[in-house]
Amino acid sequence: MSSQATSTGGAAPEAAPVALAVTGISKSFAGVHAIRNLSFVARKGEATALIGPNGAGKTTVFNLVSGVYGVDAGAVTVNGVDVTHMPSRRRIGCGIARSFQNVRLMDHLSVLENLLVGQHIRAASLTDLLTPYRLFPNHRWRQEARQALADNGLERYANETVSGLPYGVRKRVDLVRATLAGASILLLDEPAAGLNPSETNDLRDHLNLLVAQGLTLVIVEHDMHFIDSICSNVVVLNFGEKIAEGPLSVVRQDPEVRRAYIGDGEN
Amino acid sequence: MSGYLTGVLVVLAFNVIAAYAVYLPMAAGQLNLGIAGFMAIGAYGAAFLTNEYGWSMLAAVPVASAAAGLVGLVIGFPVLRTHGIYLALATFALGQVIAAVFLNLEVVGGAAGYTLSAYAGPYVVFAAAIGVVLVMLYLSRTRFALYLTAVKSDPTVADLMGISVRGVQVAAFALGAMVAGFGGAFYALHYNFVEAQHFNVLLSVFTVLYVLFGGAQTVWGPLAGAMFFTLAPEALRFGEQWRYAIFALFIILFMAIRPQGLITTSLFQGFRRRSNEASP
Amino acid sequence: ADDLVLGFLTARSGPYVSLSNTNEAAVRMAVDEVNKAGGVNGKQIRIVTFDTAGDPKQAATGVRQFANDNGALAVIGPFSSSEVRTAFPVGERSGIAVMSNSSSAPGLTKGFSYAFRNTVDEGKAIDAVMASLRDKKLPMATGAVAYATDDTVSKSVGAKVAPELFKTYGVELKGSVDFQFAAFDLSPQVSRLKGMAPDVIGIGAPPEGAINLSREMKRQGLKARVIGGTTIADPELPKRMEGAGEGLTIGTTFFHDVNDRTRAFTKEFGERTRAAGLNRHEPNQMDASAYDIVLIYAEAMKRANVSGDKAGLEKERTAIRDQVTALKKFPALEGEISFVNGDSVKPIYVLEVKGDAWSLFDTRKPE
Amino acid sequence: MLTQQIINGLMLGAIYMLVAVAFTLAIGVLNFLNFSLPGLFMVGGMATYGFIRIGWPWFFAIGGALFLAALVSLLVERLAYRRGEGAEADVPLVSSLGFLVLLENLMLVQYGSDQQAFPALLPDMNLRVGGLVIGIAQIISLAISVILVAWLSWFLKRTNAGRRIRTVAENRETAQLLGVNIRRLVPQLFVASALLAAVGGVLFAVNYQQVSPWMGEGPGFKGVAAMIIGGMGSIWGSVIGGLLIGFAEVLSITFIGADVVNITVYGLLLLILIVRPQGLLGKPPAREKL
Amino acid sequence: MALLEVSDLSVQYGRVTALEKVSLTVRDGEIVTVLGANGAGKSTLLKAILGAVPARGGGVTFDGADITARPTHERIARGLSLAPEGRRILISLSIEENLLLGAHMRRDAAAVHREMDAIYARFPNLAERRHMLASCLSGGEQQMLAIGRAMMAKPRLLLLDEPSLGLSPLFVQKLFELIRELNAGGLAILLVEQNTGKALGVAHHATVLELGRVVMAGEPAALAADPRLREAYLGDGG
Ligand SMILES: Nc1ncnc2c1ncn2[C@@H]1O[C@H](COP(=O)(O)OP(=O)(O)OP(=O)(O)O)[C@@H](O)[C@H]1O
Ligand SMILES: Nc1ncnc2c1ncn2[C@@H]1O[C@H](COP(=O)(O)OP(=O)(O)OP(=O)(O)O)[C@@H](O)[C@H]1O
Ligand SMILES: CC(C)C[C@H](N)C(=O)O
Ligand SMILES: [Mg+2]
Ligand SMILES: [Mg+2]
Repeated sequence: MSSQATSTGGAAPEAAPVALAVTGISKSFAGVHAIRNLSFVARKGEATALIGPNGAGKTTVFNLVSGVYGVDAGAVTVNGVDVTHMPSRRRIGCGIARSFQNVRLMDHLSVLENLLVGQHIRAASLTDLLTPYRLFPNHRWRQEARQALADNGLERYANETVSGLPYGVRKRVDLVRATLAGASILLLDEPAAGLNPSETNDLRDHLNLLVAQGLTLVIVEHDMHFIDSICSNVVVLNFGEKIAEGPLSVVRQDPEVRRAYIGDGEN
Repeated sequence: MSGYLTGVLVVLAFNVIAAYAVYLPMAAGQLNLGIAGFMAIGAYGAAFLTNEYGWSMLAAVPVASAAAGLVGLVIGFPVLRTHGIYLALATFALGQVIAAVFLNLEVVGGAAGYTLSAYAGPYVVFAAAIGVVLVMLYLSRTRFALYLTAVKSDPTVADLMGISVRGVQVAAFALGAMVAGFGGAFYALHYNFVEAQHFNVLLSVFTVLYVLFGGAQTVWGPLAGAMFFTLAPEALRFGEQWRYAIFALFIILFMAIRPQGLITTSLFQGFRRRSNEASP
Repeated sequence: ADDLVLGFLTARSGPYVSLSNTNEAAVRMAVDEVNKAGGVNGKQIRIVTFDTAGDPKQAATGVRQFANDNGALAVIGPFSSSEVRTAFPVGERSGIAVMSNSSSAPGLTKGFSYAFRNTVDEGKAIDAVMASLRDKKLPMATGAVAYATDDTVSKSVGAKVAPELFKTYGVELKGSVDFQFAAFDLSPQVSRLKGMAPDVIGIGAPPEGAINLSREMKRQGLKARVIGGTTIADPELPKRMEGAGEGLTIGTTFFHDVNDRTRAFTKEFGERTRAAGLNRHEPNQMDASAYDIVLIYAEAMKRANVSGDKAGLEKERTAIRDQVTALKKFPALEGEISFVNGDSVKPIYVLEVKGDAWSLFDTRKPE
Repeated sequence: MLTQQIINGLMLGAIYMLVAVAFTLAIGVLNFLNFSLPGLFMVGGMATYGFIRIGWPWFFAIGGALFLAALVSLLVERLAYRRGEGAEADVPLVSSLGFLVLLENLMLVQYGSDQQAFPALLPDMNLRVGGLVIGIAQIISLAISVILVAWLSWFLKRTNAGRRIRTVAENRETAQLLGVNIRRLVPQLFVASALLAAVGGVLFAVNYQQVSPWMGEGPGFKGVAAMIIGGMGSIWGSVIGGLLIGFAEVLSITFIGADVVNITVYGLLLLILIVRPQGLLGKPPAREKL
Repeated sequence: MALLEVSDLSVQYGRVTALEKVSLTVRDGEIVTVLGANGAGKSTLLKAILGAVPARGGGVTFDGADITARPTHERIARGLSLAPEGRRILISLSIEENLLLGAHMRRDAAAVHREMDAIYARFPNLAERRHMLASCLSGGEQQMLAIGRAMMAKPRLLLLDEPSLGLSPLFVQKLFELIRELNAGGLAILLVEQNTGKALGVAHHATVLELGRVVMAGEPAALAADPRLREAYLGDGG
């Protein structure tokens, strides 16, 4: 496969260590092959994009990596730990957190409380569980969540219930929640969808900051400009198979990618 | 205190305990319509231990409520495979089965019921209810309560956040069962008599009603609901044979006007906002 | 405290209303009679009522209220066995006599000194029926039992009382069927009874159970004499069965057509219930019993020289209890009443369904 | 005797079945645990009795009772269901239970707590075939149930109206956005399920010749059990569930005793829910994809 | 001729004012686009036009008739149809049933089926899975279903709330082709989009909302040239 060549060819001698490795995974739903023998890696401190046409299987990859479904075959390794057979709820403990394509916030909770839930993995001891944190207005968990909101310009929503928020705000809260797990790898499913161009720019800056801080990002996104400005490596899926991999500038020239995904409107 | 007031407050105390037994699982999204079954376990447990083994109340009550909690734990695992209305009906069936088992248990009197000699006076009952309220208030300030709501809101996402959804659900169910058992134990000890027929569906359903009526959004709702449901029929004694009809009509009209229940989060939010403004 | 206060626990709402809400008419009738005749020790009797709605918790509250707040000397009621179970302990602790007019489960007064029931054990009622059948040489070679399993009284009748009596009277027990208290469909039970083809069927059930059983027996074409005790002694039962229960025989403690006194009572009762707009105008055993409880208390208060003074309340309550305990052959409406171990001993009237009415089949006085 | 018992079970099941279908409409379709249905079942029987007692011919009495039940159900829709929109999902059940208590107590005040004898509409409502007794009312109710059920399942699957109903069941707000007139459709559903429940009550009264303020509770709760066993939303499931409950009840009375009826019937319900949470014929609920 | 006339429309959620005196006109055969940041009130505007949220003030006229007080279903019967924000697919119905639901008010069964086939031809992802439950569709496929369902109503004015959300670049291209095509066939469209450039590219008229108020309106070309708009919505101001 040509993509294989590009990826190895593109790797610098001091290639960063692998944070997430997906090896030969497959998944089918009721006879439909959603993912076929897919392998790729995401390197530490880099942003990797996962792109492909609608229904190519990108979200399914996230679901398999985070353990929503089990794989039919293959293996998933997170920070050196084989998580293939680990229950979904424990994978976050290996340092992997995600956001959701169809934003999934907890409607019965306020924005702040949603973020507190996001911290769970770092506050999982019995003491944390039974500390009456709500009695202390400045409890550190709350401080931290407020700070995260402030950093994203969302502080005025802290005590709102999430159901009435505009889509874009919900989207950003979802993202902040994912970052609060303290994970080293973030899986972001279409983070820019529904944001207008200027908001997308803010998001791009924010994500670049995270990458600079050493976080590993895997991003599913249809906005090529956005990907271009963040991701060093791009994996292209079609019908559940990898059809190309490499830097966006290279991948987007691939005729198959153009035919199946980009079309000829974009450059 | 007048005898009447004492009697009414005792009933209130039991209703409050029962309401919290329903509230705990409800906070995690479970509609438990079998709470009476767990009360029965606590009641019969306390009765049996004090009667047959001469245990003191101090020993019998914790053991009896733990027994109810344990049954909740063991049954919770399979039963919590179901969700929503299915869960409501599974617990409904569970309550029926537990009551039917006691109805046929001749060691505790079967259909004839079972009398106790140990006695817990009104003040002991009040203390028990206040204890339950305090524990619930405390719990409501912790992460545990947060996770209950998280699991209710979106179990799939809660799981991906690392929360043991099953663990939280079973814990809420079993703790609710334990609180029910606790109330049941005191019920038996106070009235000196238990019969399986008392722990019927309607008891379960009415207890659920207290909580929904009071408002399930906050920890104060069950308290308010139990108070209303205990005191309103008393206030309606003038209605003679119309007493319960008026009562029912009132419930209907109230819920039509205020479907979210007596006590809601926004009620507190208004309050919180004001206090926030005061302290910048 | 010029009046002598009696507390009266009744059910104006809840599952027993139809049986219980007429009791008040009987109680008031008795009080009016006593007061009109000069009262007790020169004082008038005054009734305080409390609606329990058939709920044991409220019954306990009621007794508490009577004892602590109303300065009552004794308590009439509560109605059902379940309420009695919670009311008796409160009465005992408060030192006030509580006398139920309806509860008939076995052994409820055991262990209490302030607890009384002006009712007879179902065993005695059915014994009376069996004895009458034997005396009149009616067929009773084989028998079967049908009973409600989830009700104290019914179950004790079905599981213990009737089988033991069958043995005593040499009736061969072919088997037993049971049903739920609220059962509406007794077809499987009757299908089984049909297979047993008994001469008599002992029934432990509420009146509804007896009606449904008789109906279903008629539907499936099973002929046997159904016999029962006070649980199904409803004055309107024959009418409610609409021709299904011909020959059904029960033992009970009241019949309206025994003597002038019962006839006068029945007439007056009818007037009072009509005036009160109630549904039933024929007194049942529970009405008669409630009436007699007032008379019994009046007698006990008289004998104890009760004054109704608040200061001596505790003593007077205990004195009333002692007088009731000692009461022997008191000439009441229902017949001569004595108390043994808290329960009353009184005549039993054996009644049979003929057409759409009860007819007096036999009267059996206690030995 | 066993044949008779099987007939008994079938006939009892037929009553549960009708109630189960009523519940399926309310719960499976509207997602509303409507506790007023046992009350409407009772209204069907009690009001027919009441009207007959004041001298109405029986068919007017039945019509009047059905009308009354439909009317009450519209009130339930207005005061319980519609008002509960947007609040906690369980809220409408509170006021629906309020309706049950209200209806029972109104009947209690009017007719007392006693079971009342319902007059026989025919001299003998039974077929007698070679020693076996079969209730005509039960056959009618069996036939009504099966026909209704077949029609309903066709209707829900194949027609626009059926799709509208299923949309409302899944999401009222979306239904509204798509132009479903829920202000008309939902009341119609309430009337339909009330009529089913009330017809069940009438058939019950005719068949067992008895009515009481509490008559709805037993068949009501067992009807729910039947619906769940069969699989919520599955109309044929209600039929199977109803029959299964009927048989479980009759057979345990026959072979073990009535004390275990609640254990077997509700134990069966519990067991099925644990082993197959969606019920025998039900489909597991579709879950939103991440 | 004005097909849709929104005048001084105000909407409030509790204490939050979502729309304040918003006016807007869509003429027959015209594409109008509404732009604005998150929370500007775009979705609220579409829902208010449909009557799914109550108006506090102002009015809506459709095809010459004042529909301000009319219920949603009646407005849809008159020829409005919405592909809503968040897709609102019915996951317990099959894909085909979802499409048929879009046409639930129509009586012309044959035409409905022809239309459905046309939609399948346009969205092959849907055609392949037509009898599966809609819950199994990917995000973008759900978006296609929502658009297809709105088209099934055969409206006179199609309301699209961020239709390109989650679609691949190729499909975004196809979507805008579709919008042009439908419009060429005479259909009026009210389009809410974050893809400002593309939206301005197809529209005949544009309106910009900010905090529930109209802050700009006019020819797309003029708006596209406006520096304020470029900064805020085309992301190339800084
Ligand atoms: N739970 C499931 N059951 C059945 N089919 C599924 C399931 N999950 C995914 N699929 C199928 O697998 C395919 C891939 O879906 P996936 O959601 O991964 O696509 P995607 O690449 O994220 O697309 P998009 O860009 O539209 O979000 C789709 O065709 C979808 O129908
Ligand atoms: N159901 C609701 N309850 C309370 N407030 C709401 C509700 N829906 C919307 N709002 C508020 O109304 C305002 C406008 O929201 P709307 O969804 O219309 O914005 P939008 O322009 O569509 O945003 P986006 O681009 O994010 O979709 C926002 O401030 C939002 O918080
Ligand atoms: C009428 C009744 C149900 C009262 C019954 N005799 C009892 O002891 O409870
Ligand atoms: Mg996706
Ligand atoms: Mg929007």
